[in-house]
Amino acid sequence: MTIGMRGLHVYILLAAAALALVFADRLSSYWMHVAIIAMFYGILASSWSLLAGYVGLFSLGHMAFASIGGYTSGLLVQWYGIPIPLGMLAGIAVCCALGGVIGWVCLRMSGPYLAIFTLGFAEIVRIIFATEDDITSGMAGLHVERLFDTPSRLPYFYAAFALLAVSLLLMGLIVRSRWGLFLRAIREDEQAASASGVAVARFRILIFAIASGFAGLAGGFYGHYIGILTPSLGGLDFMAVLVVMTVLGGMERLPTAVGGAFAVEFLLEILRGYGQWRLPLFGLLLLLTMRFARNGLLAPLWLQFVRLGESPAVTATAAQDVPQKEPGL
Amino acid sequence: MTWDYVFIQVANGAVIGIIYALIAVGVTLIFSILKIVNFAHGDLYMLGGYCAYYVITLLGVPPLGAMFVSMAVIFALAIILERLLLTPLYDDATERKDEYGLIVTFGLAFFLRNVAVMVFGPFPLKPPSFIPGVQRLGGLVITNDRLFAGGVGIVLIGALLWFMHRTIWGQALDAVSQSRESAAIVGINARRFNSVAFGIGAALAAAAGALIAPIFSLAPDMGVLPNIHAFVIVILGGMGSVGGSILAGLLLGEAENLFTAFFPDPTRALAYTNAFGLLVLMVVLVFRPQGLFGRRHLRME
Amino acid sequence: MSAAAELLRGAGLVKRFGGIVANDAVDFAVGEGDLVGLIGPNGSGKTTLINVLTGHLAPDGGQVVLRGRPMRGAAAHVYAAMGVARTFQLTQLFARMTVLENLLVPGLTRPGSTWQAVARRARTTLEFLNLAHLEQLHAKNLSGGQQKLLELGRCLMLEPAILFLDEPFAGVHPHLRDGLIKRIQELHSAGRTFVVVDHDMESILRVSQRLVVMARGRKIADGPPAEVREDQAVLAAYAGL
Amino acid sequence: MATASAAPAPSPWLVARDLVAGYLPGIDILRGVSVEAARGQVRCVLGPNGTGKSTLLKALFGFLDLRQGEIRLGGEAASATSPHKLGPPRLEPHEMGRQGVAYLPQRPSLFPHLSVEVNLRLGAWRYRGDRKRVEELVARACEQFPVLAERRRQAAGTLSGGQQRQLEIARSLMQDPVLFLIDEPTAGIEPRVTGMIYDLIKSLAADGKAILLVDQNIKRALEIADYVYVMRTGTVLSQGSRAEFGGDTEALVARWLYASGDTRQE
Repeated sequence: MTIGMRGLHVYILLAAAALALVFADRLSSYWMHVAIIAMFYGILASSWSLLAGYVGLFSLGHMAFASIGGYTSGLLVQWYGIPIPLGMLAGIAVCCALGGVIGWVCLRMSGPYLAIFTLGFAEIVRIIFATEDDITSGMAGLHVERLFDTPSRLPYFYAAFALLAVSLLLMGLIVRSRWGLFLRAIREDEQAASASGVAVARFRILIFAIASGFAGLAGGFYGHYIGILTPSLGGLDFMAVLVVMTVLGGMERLPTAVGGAFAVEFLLEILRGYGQWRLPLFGLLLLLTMRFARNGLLAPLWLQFVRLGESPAVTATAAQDVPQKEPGL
Repeated sequence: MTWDYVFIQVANGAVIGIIYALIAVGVTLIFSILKIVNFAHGDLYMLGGYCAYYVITLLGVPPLGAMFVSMAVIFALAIILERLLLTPLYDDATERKDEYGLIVTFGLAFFLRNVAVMVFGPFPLKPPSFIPGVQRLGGLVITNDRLFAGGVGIVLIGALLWFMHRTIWGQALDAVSQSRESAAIVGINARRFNSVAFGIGAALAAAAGALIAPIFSLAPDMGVLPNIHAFVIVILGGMGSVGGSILAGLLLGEAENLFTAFFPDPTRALAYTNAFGLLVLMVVLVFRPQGLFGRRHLRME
Repeated sequence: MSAAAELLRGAGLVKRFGGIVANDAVDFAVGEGDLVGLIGPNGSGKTTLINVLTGHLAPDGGQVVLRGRPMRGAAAHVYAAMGVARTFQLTQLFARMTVLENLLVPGLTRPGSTWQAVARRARTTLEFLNLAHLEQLHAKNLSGGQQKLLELGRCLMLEPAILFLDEPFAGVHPHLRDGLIKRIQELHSAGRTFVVVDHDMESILRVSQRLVVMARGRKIADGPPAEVREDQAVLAAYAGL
Repeated sequence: MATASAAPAPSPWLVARDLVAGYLPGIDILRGVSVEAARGQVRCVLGPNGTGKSTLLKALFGFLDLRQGEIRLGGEAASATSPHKLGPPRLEPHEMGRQGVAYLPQRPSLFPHLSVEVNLRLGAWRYRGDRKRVEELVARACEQFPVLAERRRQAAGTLSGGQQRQLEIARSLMQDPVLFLIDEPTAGIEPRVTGMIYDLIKSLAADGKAILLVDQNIKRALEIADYVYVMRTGTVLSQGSRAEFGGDTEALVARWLYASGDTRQE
């Protein structure tokens, strides 16, 4: 096996993160905002990849859970004056519970049916938030208390960074544990997974609850950062952007999903000169990605990156598409 | 609330139901041949509306003629899109076709919607009426456009039924949806029908868009809700049958309009009408988790 | 019937699909250490019976008793946890997971299993099946015969008391088939119980100690192969009479 | 009695040589199968299930890529219409009708929700431009199969098993095929009407059609066969005229069902 430089990519990532933290205050306020939003999307994209990429549950309700998390926290803080972190925790709890229920209800659905079901759920949530304006202020937007009492964005940057890091760490632990293996087994073949002793129903519900919880966390942070929440957060347009990000990056790995979120968010800002043409452009990019590079644009890059520190011999044996001759027993 | 109001809602419900059915029939047709749920169907409907609008305003074609032009244009566009994007679905080497069809049509919807925002602008447009004016029957007032939309919708559905049942091409289409293998055995090249089905489905959606435009006006996101409504209808009455779709379309149109009429809080009635349809969709899916899309035909394969 | 302790029993199993009765009151018992061959013409209900006996289908009538415990419609993973393993007629692997990962999944579902121990056992199993050099390959890139072996390996990782093999020899190259038979015999003499469904009568006769024959959803013969061979009802069923 | 055998031996219309094919990579279901079919003859392929009999018919009709081998129809080698395909050239199934081949799979391949008449019309799909010809063909079929004429407006799925088989044969006749590939024509059909179906197949041969029949119903199949192939695990174990296989069916069944080492062909 490899010695010494194995895991080089981890050190590079850690170094990059350290650099980002140290030099964060050099960022202009504008780009810091972009970075914070990118990290917000990073949490959403990675948790959605947990659902859609790892288990194959293509939920279109993920942004709805972000919206629910945001509104729950915002409203609880407003009504009861509880500390914001507590409100966000409550938002996460509500999302976990609701996510578990949705996961349970759609246990027998797959593919497009699950997508339609969750799409219906998301639209209902959006309609309720938009319509119950005496509670949510409807389309005018709910004013939410800000997390930090300062005009500077730096604390938000650090907070978003911490939340993303903790989320990725937790999700990474799940993915690398035996659970991650079971989840992928369910994606590949539910029947074979259950024949192998995997409690398919339990894991499907569990992963729905967990992913929704992370969406709730992201939504809660977003509300307390921006200071205003509108029902459109849970709408189809945001969901579509999330799908674009995750699929473009590569929906079957957490790092590529996050990478997709960062890349698309930054590109959206860089291409601002092209006005709204950016969105159809990304739609086109999504279609091209699906047509010609289904595993995502970043996935091959990521694989190269991971192998950086490995000796060439290992890299050769790790190539996974070498057809082999049938061996005799 | 007067009974007149209820009657108007019933009449409106019928018109909307027919338009819904027109969209849903296309979703059914595409599903029964290509085996995909088309998430971009509402956006083809939207494009159909805009296409008719520009044919009327720029070329001066009369509204009804514009509708047919729009159907032809969207038919061609749909076939191009199908050739460009959906051919991997017919390749045995493609893995996870469900996922592919889902993401591609979802992405296509996003793409078309945002192109529309750029090309047509985000603000609602309203094409001229097919027939200006209203009809009064006692206390009942209904615009000519609604009557016209309902009437043309019925004619189009009738034409589709005629095509499916009375022409050899329609029968072959039906045959392919029942069994591709059997179709090949009698010498039908089933692949050709993927394009035909996608094109016809899109053309019907385009007609619906053109018909609805003078009533509700055009907007780039106008296709989102009708698309979901089409899913409701197909799942409710579908089973891959055109007749079921029409019935379910009417049923949903009526149910929604009566829901609006009887909802206790009128300021919220309209908003919750959409939620009501969605709730129906979710409940039906819980009990029929594989959906009822094309069940009738799938069973035989 | 085997004199050994009863391991698994299906009593009066009925399974219908629409109007078709796939299993019509089938009694099927397997004793500890049995090696049962299950045969029958196409559409006689063999695969349905396996699906019912392994928890993948709930019976419409009758019940499955595993180690004296009525299963009452338990999910398949409960059966797996109780030592019931199976392969599928058309190999069902975790296609986009590596060969090693395919074996880790069932191994890690065992309570108290550690990653290291399971990985070690998985590698031993791969060596037993002569697949060790393919460990890092995605399962979808294996040949058909290798896939069948890997599926057998996945069963073994459950440390099963009983293995149901659904058409293990179908289309497998003869020399690979001989190896497969040898592996089954080795595992059997190590104390595992087998139920093997296949059309390849020669292989079935080579491995099994008891032959069960199904036709039109019913069990029509059950006994030592030599006896069943002489059974006119069996010949008639195969001759399409 | 076989009438065709009295005539001088006809040159085979179908010649298939050393076919190798399978569904999954690395698993060959057919491992070098050679069969022939001649006009006026019923040739029957027997063997235990799982040996590749149905696969053979699918491969002959183009539903399966060949890995090796060659198929000649009416003396001509199949030309490649799918250049991207691996293996020897083959035609797509939907082109086989034009080549004079009809395929009747194990489960009737009708369109169950379309009427009997529409099923027949679709059988004449290659003549769809020629309305008159289609009408003539439909009329001919109705004349030939009065049961179908009575039920021409009925959905095909509502017919009885035997009627469905008749409709399927009637539909395949719309294209005037030379060769019929027939897979278990009486599977799932009540015993009462199986005789009628075998008579029908025999009469097709008497009309000069070439029949390749795969069957589990060995006794009945042997009654109408002129020539027999016995398959086992993807190869042809033995072949010969019916006389060589006639007699004790059950002995024959027992022979290939429980055949031991001598059947191994490697």
